[in-house]
Amino acid sequence: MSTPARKISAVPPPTPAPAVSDETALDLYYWMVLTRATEERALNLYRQGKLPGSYYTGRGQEAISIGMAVPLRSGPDGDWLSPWIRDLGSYLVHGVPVWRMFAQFMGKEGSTTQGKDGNLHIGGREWNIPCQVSHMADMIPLTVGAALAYKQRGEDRVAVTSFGDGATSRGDFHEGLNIAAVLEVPAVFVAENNRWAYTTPISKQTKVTDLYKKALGYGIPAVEVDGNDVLAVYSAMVEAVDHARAGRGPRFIECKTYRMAGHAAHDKFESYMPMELLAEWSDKDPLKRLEQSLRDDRAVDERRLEGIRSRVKDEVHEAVERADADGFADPSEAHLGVFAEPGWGDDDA
Amino acid sequence: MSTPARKISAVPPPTPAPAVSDETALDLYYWMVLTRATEERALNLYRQGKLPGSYYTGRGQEAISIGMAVPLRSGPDGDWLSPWIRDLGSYLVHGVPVWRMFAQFMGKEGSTTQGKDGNLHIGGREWNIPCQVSHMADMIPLTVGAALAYKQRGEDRVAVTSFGDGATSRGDFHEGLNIAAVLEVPAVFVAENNRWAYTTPISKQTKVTDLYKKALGYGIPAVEVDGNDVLAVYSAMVEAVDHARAGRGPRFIECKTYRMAGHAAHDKFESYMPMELLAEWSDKDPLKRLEQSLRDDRAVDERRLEGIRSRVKDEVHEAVERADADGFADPSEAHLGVFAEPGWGDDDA
Amino acid sequence: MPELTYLEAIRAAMHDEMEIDERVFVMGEDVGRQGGAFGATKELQQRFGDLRSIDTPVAESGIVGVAVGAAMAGQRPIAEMQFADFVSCAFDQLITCAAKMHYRVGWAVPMVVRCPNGGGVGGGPYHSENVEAWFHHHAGLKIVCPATATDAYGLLRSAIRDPNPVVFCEHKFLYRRVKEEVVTGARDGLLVPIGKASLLRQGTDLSIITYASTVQLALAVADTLAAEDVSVEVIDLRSLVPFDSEAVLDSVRKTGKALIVHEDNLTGGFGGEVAAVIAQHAFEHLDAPVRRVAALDTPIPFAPPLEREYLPLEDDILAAARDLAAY
Amino acid sequence: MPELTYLEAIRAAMHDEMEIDERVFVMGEDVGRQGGAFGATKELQQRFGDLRSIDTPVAESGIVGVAVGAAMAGQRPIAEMQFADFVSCAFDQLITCAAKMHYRVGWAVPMVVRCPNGGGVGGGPYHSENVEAWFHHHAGLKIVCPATATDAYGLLRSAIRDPNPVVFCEHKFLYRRVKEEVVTGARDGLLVPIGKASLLRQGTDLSIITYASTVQLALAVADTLAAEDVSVEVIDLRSLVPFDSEAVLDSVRKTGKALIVHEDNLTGGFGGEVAAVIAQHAFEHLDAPVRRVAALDTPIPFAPPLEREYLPLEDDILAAARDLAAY
Ligand SMILES: Cc1ncc(C[n+]2csc(CCOP(=O)(O)OP(=O)(O)O)c2C)c(N)n1
Ligand SMILES: Cc1ncc(C[n+]2csc(CCOP(=O)(O)OP(=O)(O)O)c2C)c(N)n1
Ligand SMILES: [Mg+2]
Ligand SMILES: [Mg+2]
Repeated sequence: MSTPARKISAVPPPTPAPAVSDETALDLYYWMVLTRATEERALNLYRQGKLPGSYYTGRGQEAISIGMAVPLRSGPDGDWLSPWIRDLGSYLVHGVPVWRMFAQFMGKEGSTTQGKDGNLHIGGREWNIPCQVSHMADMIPLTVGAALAYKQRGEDRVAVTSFGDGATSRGDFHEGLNIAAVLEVPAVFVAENNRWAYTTPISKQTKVTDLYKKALGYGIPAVEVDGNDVLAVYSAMVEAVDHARAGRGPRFIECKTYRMAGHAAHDKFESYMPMELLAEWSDKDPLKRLEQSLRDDRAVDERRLEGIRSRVKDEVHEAVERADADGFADPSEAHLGVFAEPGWGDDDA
Repeated sequence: MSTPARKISAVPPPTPAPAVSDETALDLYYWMVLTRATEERALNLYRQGKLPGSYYTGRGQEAISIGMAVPLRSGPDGDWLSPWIRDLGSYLVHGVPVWRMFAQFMGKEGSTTQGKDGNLHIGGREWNIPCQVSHMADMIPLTVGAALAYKQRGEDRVAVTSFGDGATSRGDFHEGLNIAAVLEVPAVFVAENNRWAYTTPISKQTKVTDLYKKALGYGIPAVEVDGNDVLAVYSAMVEAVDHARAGRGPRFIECKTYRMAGHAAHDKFESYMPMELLAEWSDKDPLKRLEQSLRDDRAVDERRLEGIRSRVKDEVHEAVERADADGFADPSEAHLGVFAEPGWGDDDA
Repeated sequence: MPELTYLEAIRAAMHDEMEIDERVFVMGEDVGRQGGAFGATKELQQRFGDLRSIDTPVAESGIVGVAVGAAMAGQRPIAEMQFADFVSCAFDQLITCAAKMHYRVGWAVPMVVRCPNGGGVGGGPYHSENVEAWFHHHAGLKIVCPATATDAYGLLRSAIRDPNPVVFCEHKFLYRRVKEEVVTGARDGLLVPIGKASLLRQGTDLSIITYASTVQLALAVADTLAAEDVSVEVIDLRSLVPFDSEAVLDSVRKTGKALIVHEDNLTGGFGGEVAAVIAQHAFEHLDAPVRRVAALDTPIPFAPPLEREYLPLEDDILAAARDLAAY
Repeated sequence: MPELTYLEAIRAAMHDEMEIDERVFVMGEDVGRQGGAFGATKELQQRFGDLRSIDTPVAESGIVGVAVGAAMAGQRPIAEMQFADFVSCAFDQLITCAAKMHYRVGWAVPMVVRCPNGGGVGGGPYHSENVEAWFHHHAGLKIVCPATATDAYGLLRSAIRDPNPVVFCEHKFLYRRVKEEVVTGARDGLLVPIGKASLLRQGTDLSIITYASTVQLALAVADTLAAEDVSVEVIDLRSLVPFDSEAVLDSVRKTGKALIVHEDNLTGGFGGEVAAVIAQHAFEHLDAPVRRVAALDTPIPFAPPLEREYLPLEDDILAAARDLAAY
């Protein structure tokens, strides 16, 4: 599995989970292991004081970040993907090298922002990942706009964004989804319902805690899936992308999951989060589940899994070393780049 | 009917239309006739060049503006009412004298804004009508805030706002309704679905053209009513206000109607509006319908109706004379009032 | 060469860019068949189809956000605000997404937000705002404020071609009131570069620095004062970001006196920035206080006598200029 | 007298006003049990109940709009933005509804929007903005920017009592870094009037006019220059609207030299307004150009070395002050 066949360019019909091939299942496994290992390492670095700012982890939500990204086409002419801050894995799948993720957390020059922005505010045209902003839901209209561009040009590309339950309270969620529906653009919206927005439980955010029902209010076909089952997320995503790519308008997927840690590394979530719920969801860990399914349902050899895990270990190790060795951008860089120069993008158009 | 008993202070149970008393029906008739006459006169003045700016009419939507306002308590300690620009009648019912409406259109000192704002940007604490802004849907969060204040203080008051179908596309509609639902405040939202936002038909505004369904997406109980039937609007409003006043949270009423004229007096709507639809809705004119029902179902004497109409004629005549005689505020007034002075409101608190 | 009003020039600029660049499209409330509230996009839908002239729901934040995304995905959107005032609802998208994207990640956002701007038309507090000063603080947005039909045409074409987000403040009062021959045409139409002020009248005694609706007033004042043997230089900034500070400083260093004029209200208006730059960089050449004439620091009142009181009028400018000249 | 940090002073001010005025309440994201992202509202819910410390959905426009409505209906809301940056989403509600209501119809809107403001904490472009200059252009909003714990306490109490909407910019960098004894207490706590600058240090050679996080830097520069026999006057504006122009003009008329300093970026910052007022009204007393020291006109970069380059540092202020002194 040296170059995982992680991109699907033909559009398969709705795929029930068991129909996911072993090869794809292992691919999903690789990405989930890589994501988990990257985040664990980053959290350690944060605790050692090596990362400025704070650190946000998506631990426990990897089934979503991976399941939604793998069905997409990558590269500058591929699909637009604007993942939420819990979705480190999406960045990796869509092409961002691991070391640049670490460089980003460290604020180094090799980050995708040259250190101008932090945490998962990562992006670049080479991957067709816009650089997300902090302001929740702001990326939703942008994603609709990218989808509109593809529709205008008659390209069979889709635009995808993910966001938390908290973001559904914001006006830009509403305006973006409504416009997407009316203009019938090829956009896919992935809601990650982890039941918390910082310290606020979903019951205090909305009376309609099934987020997919909100999409129905815009006339957007919507489904809910078990967000801790990567095969389910993957299958739902394949179907939604298929639908959008075929010009049949936007789609919405609600992934039901749970936030397994504090909002950020500095958040003492023990003060407000019921521990029983945490324990309960801990048993549903998406990585454990996939591993079990690979072993039990697909009879994958343990050595194969171990091979993936050790490859990941090396990759993460090398990535951290490279990021560590990277320097900060020269301070003069702070002055540069407010405006694009005339002719921007002309050469690579 | 010299002082129409237009305010209901007890909370009746859900009232089917036939249960509306004759007295109330006549009261509704008076207000609708007054509204129509005021608007007709204002439009004439506009055409004579006597009103600066443009002129917006709510002709054909009087059943809504009247039906939603009559069930409310008026006065500074009454219910908050923030009506939409089609709802001239609501202002009258809730207490604004007719001549001040004309003064407002003319920009005179006797307007509720001293000429600082125009058209139906009318209000004042004495009537508990906030002065609406142009920005569609902005008044929705404000109305939620007023309802919250009543809830915090344990007062049995409600806050009501109306808006057009177009406003449902805006973020403030979404944020306001969601917060109202979560905080369970005594607010009533009245959507006037007249099927157009300026030149844009509802099909280009949203895929879900039954607006009450949007409210369900926030967990707010919602009904749809025939917006050209004042008895139906009135009854639905009584029920909704009852519900909210009793502390059972917000309510939403969609009034299905049609915009019978251009967006504003300068709008040549013949260029985009199908004439058949106009003709069809013309037959459903709410004033004609109420008149017919008064005559046929309630056997009200024609002279009684004629009496109301002629009283209205006098009232409008006097109102225009008074507004005409009023002057513009002194230019120095333009400098004043940016900030309230310390102690504002203390005397009348 | 056709004689075009300022409004027709705006329409022509969009039309001509749409002719030669398929990526260019317009979007906004009622822009399609109707051509917008003022007719600026009239017939563009009929000519270019409804994927290039898009009627949207009433959702300014969504409209601008969609434009940002479309721009990043390679299109050249022109988003119309029905009135400039409503861009308040899109403030977040403009400063959070549009303005900061290129700085953060080197990805350009070539888009224009057209804002029918300004007062003097009896529009009251919510249909009369001058919004340019809502944005000049935020690095990453260009701000253009044409005063003539030629500049409206040439600057809008440049704005559409610019790889950056441009807030295009077109003054409603000028829409049908100014008119001139304009060199149009998809291939041969005039381009006016963004960032260059225009020296409209040379003078030696006093510089008036202004833009948009007050340019004509400044020229009239210059005429009046010429008869009094006062020689007034008039500079039309044309764009606030980039700000052509050299043109302003050159002029003030020559005349020694600066009068800054805008229709926008005084405090926080762009004039403060101009005055600050002069006070720092032309200090040694100043022979008099730097003066500003602007609207009142209040909302814009509706009634005609109140609005007149609110606006800076020719007489206000004349009085200030006379004062300065006599200093 | 308790020694309080700036952040504790803010909490104490809310607590004390809530004690004596039932109309006062706080609302915002996570303000309840959690006490907000910074703990400013800690224990207020436990003390005053969940109708007076309200957790809201993430919806800044809605939050501010709800506050406007509640204020008009007789309450005294304090709306917390989790970070000042997010007030961009509430811009429309602030300038359209809050700012213009009293002018239009004489109905006051007594509310406070608390904005955890400013950089220097490694927050990057979206957790470091200084938002005061987003608002000083719009008539009808007061803007308060305290630099000390005492002012934070006394000005916030005054802001809560003020019948107008107040944008309260509390600087995050100061939250735990400044500390002093503060006279608190529901009945006897100190009130600091909004609109009066504070003369922190008298001097004769040069005036530094500043506010918020740069006040301490200015004082340090004054110390350094004292050793060089340069006598620096330091003025802390404390509120930008109302702007205490008299205090500034009195000082500059005395010293003849003005250095304006703020952490916010240069262009469109409040310093331009201060410079313009000085250039117009103290011109005859000026012995040197009016100087400004401020942040770069860029978004606020994240990496520590870049953020340091972005921010105005003590050395930048010192260099400018030395220049001016030597002029
Ligand atoms: C407009 C806006 N307001 C406030 C914040 C501060 N904030 C950051 S994350 C967050 C909660 C996010 O909750 P959710 O959307 O459910 O995502 P999750 O963290 O659970 O993945 C908040 C309030 C923000 N980023 N943007
Ligand atoms: C935020 C905002 N954007 C644009 C406008 C311009 N505008 C005024 S009324 C209107 C259409 C209103 O449609 P609707 O809400 O259906 O009300 P109706 O006029 O049909 O009663 C528009 C777009 C506005 N007032 N506010
Ligand atoms: Mg969440
Ligand atoms: Mg409508």
